[in-house]
Amino acid sequence: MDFLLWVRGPGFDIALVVFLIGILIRLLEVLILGRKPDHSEPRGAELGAGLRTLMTRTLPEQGSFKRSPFTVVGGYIWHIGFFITLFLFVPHIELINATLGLSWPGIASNLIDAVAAVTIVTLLAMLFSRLSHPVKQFLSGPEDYLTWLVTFLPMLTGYLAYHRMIDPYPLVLGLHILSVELLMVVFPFTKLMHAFTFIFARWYNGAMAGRRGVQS
Amino acid sequence: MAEELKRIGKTLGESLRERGVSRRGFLKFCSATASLMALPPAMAPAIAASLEKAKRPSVIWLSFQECTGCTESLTRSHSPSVENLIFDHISLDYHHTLQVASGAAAEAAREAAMHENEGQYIVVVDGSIPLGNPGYSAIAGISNLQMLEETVAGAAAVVAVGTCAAFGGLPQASPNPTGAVSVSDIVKDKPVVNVSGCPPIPTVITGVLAHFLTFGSLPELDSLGRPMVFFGKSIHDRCYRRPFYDKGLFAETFDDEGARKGWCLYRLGCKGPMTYNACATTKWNQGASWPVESGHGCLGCSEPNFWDAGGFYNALSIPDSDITRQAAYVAGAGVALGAAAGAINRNKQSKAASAHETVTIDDLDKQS
Amino acid sequence: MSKATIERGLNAFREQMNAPIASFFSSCVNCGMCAEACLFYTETGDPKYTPINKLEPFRRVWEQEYTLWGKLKSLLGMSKPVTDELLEAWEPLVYDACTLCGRCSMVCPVGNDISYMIRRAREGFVAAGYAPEGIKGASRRAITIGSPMGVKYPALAAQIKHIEADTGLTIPVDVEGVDYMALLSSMEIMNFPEYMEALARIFKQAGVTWTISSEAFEATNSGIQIGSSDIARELVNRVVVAADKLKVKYVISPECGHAYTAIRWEGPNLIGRPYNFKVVHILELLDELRASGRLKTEGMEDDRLTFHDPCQIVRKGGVLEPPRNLLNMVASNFVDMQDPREMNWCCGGGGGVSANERAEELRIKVFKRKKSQLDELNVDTLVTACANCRLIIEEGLEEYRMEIPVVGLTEMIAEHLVDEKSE
Amino acid sequence: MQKLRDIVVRVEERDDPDPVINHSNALPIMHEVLHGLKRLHEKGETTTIDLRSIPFGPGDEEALLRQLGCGEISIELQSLGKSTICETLYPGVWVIDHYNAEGERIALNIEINRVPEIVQSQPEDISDSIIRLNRQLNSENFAC
Repeated sequence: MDFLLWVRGPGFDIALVVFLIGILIRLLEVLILGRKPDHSEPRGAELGAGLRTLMTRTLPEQGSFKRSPFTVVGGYIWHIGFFITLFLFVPHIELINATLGLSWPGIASNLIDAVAAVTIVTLLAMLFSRLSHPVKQFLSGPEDYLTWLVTFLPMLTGYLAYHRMIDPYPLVLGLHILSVELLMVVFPFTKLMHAFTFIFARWYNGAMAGRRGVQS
Repeated sequence: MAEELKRIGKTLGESLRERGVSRRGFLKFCSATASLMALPPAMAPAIAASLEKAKRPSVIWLSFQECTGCTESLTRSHSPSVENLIFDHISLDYHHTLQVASGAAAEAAREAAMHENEGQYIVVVDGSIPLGNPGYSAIAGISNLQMLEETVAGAAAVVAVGTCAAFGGLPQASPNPTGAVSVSDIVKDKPVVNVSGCPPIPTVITGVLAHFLTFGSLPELDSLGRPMVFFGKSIHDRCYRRPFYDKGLFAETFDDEGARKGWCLYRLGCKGPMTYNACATTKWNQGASWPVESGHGCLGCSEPNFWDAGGFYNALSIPDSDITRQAAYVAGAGVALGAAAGAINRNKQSKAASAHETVTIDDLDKQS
Repeated sequence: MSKATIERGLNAFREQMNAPIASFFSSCVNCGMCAEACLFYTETGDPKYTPINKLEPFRRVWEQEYTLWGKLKSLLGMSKPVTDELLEAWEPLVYDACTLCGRCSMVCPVGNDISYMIRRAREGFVAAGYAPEGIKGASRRAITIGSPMGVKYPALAAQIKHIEADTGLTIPVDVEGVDYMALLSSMEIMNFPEYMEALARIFKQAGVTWTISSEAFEATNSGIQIGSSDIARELVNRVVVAADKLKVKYVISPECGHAYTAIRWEGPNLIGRPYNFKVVHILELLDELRASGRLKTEGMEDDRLTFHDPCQIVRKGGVLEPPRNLLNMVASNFVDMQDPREMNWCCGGGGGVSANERAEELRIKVFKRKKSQLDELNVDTLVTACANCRLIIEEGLEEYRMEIPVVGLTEMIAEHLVDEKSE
Repeated sequence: MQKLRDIVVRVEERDDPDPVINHSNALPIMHEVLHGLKRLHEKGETTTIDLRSIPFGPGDEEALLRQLGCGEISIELQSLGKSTICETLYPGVWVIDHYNAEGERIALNIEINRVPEIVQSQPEDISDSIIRLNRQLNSENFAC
């Protein structure tokens, strides 16, 4: 119980500070770099193409889907599953409501439970794929496994907490919150930042291609 | 009758029969006792066999930093009933609120009971023990700590009744001015049963005593020293409103449609998911109702530190601090730091540009 | 005395850093999907050819010098430095195993424009002295002689004379005040002079006034390939000066991929200002003539033929519709390859790879991608619009003993021009 | 989050009776009763369900008892207070309701048995009967 109070109190405060400051630093240190004005005569407008790419990259290019179906499908399942459990589980909505004052209806918790189970299995499969696929295995370093772990732990502990598989409940709930705090602390310093920077990345990609008249 | 029993030292079975209670009545009693102890009805015959031979134990009840709510719960909420029968068969030798004797005579009764039942009596404690100034709470000039240590020395077991005795409770809440601690913080060499709750459910107190009376042993305990039969499952798991939680149907305010329809109170701060107690089945006031049934969320009173666990009306998943304001400050700091980090990067970029030396075709080979 | 040092390389990396690149590096999650878009990986199966891996030295500079966390890690001695050894080890990945085709940039789920990053990473490599001998030589020849293949104006003049004698057409040189100034690639001068002849015939028919500059006829730009903006600027500047001098309204980029990127997209940024003229690709111009009815053709090719989309012209140049519009004028049996247009697979020789002898073996190996695309189609003729692609494909086809003639689209149009004499 | 103090107190006119909310917690007990009956019929095993250990919502217990209904037999026991023992509409299913001397319910069980255990005369009580009857017959002022 002391542990739960710590993770809900000082622990969460620390995590929130690191998370928010870290993210803002990371975003600003990217954006303030800027880019030089392009003097070439544009063939198309940057804005529309950039925004379009921001949306269209959510769907895989057909050939890539055929060549790496597992990465694509697995990526979809776990991202969507993660967002469903994160944003549609009522206790989480309450937390967001308390922080940001935004609230929306949740979905049935046994549905969340099923989604969480699928997500956990998919994350394990993704790890297996990272360890075994020649390209992913070659590219992956400690950071990749760290980010996997800090993403996986909240899902796992959340599942254990929901099913009360660890006794007593305040302990497992505390572990769940702690794992989320770990994710929050690790977030700004790792490639988890892609959750924000992908917006710029896609926009720049689409804008630069759009200027040349290509929808990337 | 208690006096009489004490004198003859009869078993419970004998004494009931002497009072003209038939075997059928005894079976009824056993069935009620099984229900009281939250044991399966199938245990009734075993209970009968044990109760038949049970002897009345001596009980010493110590009250420290408490509000007497626990005693009130035990004595007032129920008029005489099965529990009363049980109490007829335990010897409550010391309870400074209930006993007739006072002053030196009362203390003498306590010492006599300890002496006569050396190694066999049960100590029930309600209230926390101050470790700060002993004057914060003393009885007959004896500090709570001293009295507890003295009394427990010859006890068979200790039952900490109420959250104050079990976990420190209200006196221990921040900033804990008296240095209050729980019974189990002091008593390390005797079995301690925590019957937490603020107050605890009366039938749970009597259920534990009944268990000791019936089987001569303490019930199975959870990791916080509470009897599993009563504290093994959370309020949430046994709550009749649980199906609404699972369906995602929540009362948003205390007077909305959801509240009227009896939907889940999670969003109104119900601490049921992290609270282990028997309210949902045992209920209160002779099974009339219980907090959630009356439309108010569980406060989590049977859990350690429940006073300090955040607002009663904040959903369980919300951290304690004022995160909105905190987040605003932090975001401000983040923007400032981010702007600084960006400026440093920008500076590096332009310094590199001014340090640029033109690459000519004479510069293509590696400098040797 | 060369000044190429690791310090200069690192400075160049720092200078190249900007918000897009920082966004790209921040966003990569090592999902590996770019590998599947890269023919160097798909044809070798070697994970080191994964596009994003080619950027490791650049990524380290970004992490260690442009992120707070990376700076902290460097202070604590937790990061691996960018050394001469690292650049030496990565040089073959950056120059031999990347054609800057940009296919990976089209598939990255987080939107990283990897070929953009490699183009910029090459600035660091070349400044530190790590570029392949072949491209270094080409750059030196381009600067000193005027053309990477060492073609001087007299050689061009001889070709012009030859064509004029053969066909009776006039090829204008250094004519001031005309609308268009045509650029040529060395390959077109030496290997495919048919292109010049085609221009002369088409322009004559369409009534386009044009000229070639004797001072700046070369379209190719080795500076872009080696990745040195300084060298590229000097080469672009020659064209700009000549075009300004001849007061032309348009400069025509020829059937050469990277030449189009250099003059059309990078050029204004290299000289730091917009041009006084417009740049059009020859296919764009032809399509415009077609649309306005000034380009008249007769007869149709009934061969089964397909079009190889040159990466720099189509995917990275935006000349998407003109090739097919023009083909439809003259071909009745046109089929697209699998993954056509902006998703086409590179011939394997772009981005300076064709000038890099060291890369030849690998280049032949990855040509299997184009080969299998062609095998599926079973075509009689392959049309393209880049002299470099054309040469690389011809070599590849020969290597794999495939007998498919490769022709330039402009020539093919010229062959179908309505014969003025018969009019 | 609405705080308690934010809620305006107002008195509402109630023209509709309490809304009937079915918490459906009686349904699983009905299923358990069915299984108990099958066990009794096939193997002769008896089952007792302590209804006070079931997390009923308001109205659930009433709904269950209403469903079970009252059958042919109803027995009243007077020992340490009143107890009522009723066979339900489903023979073999008995509702046993124990009260103490003060009229407070101390146990509420469903027993699935041919005859509830507590209805049968107990050996101890029978032997007690023998003694008492003997004593009675042998006493001088016995008259019949």
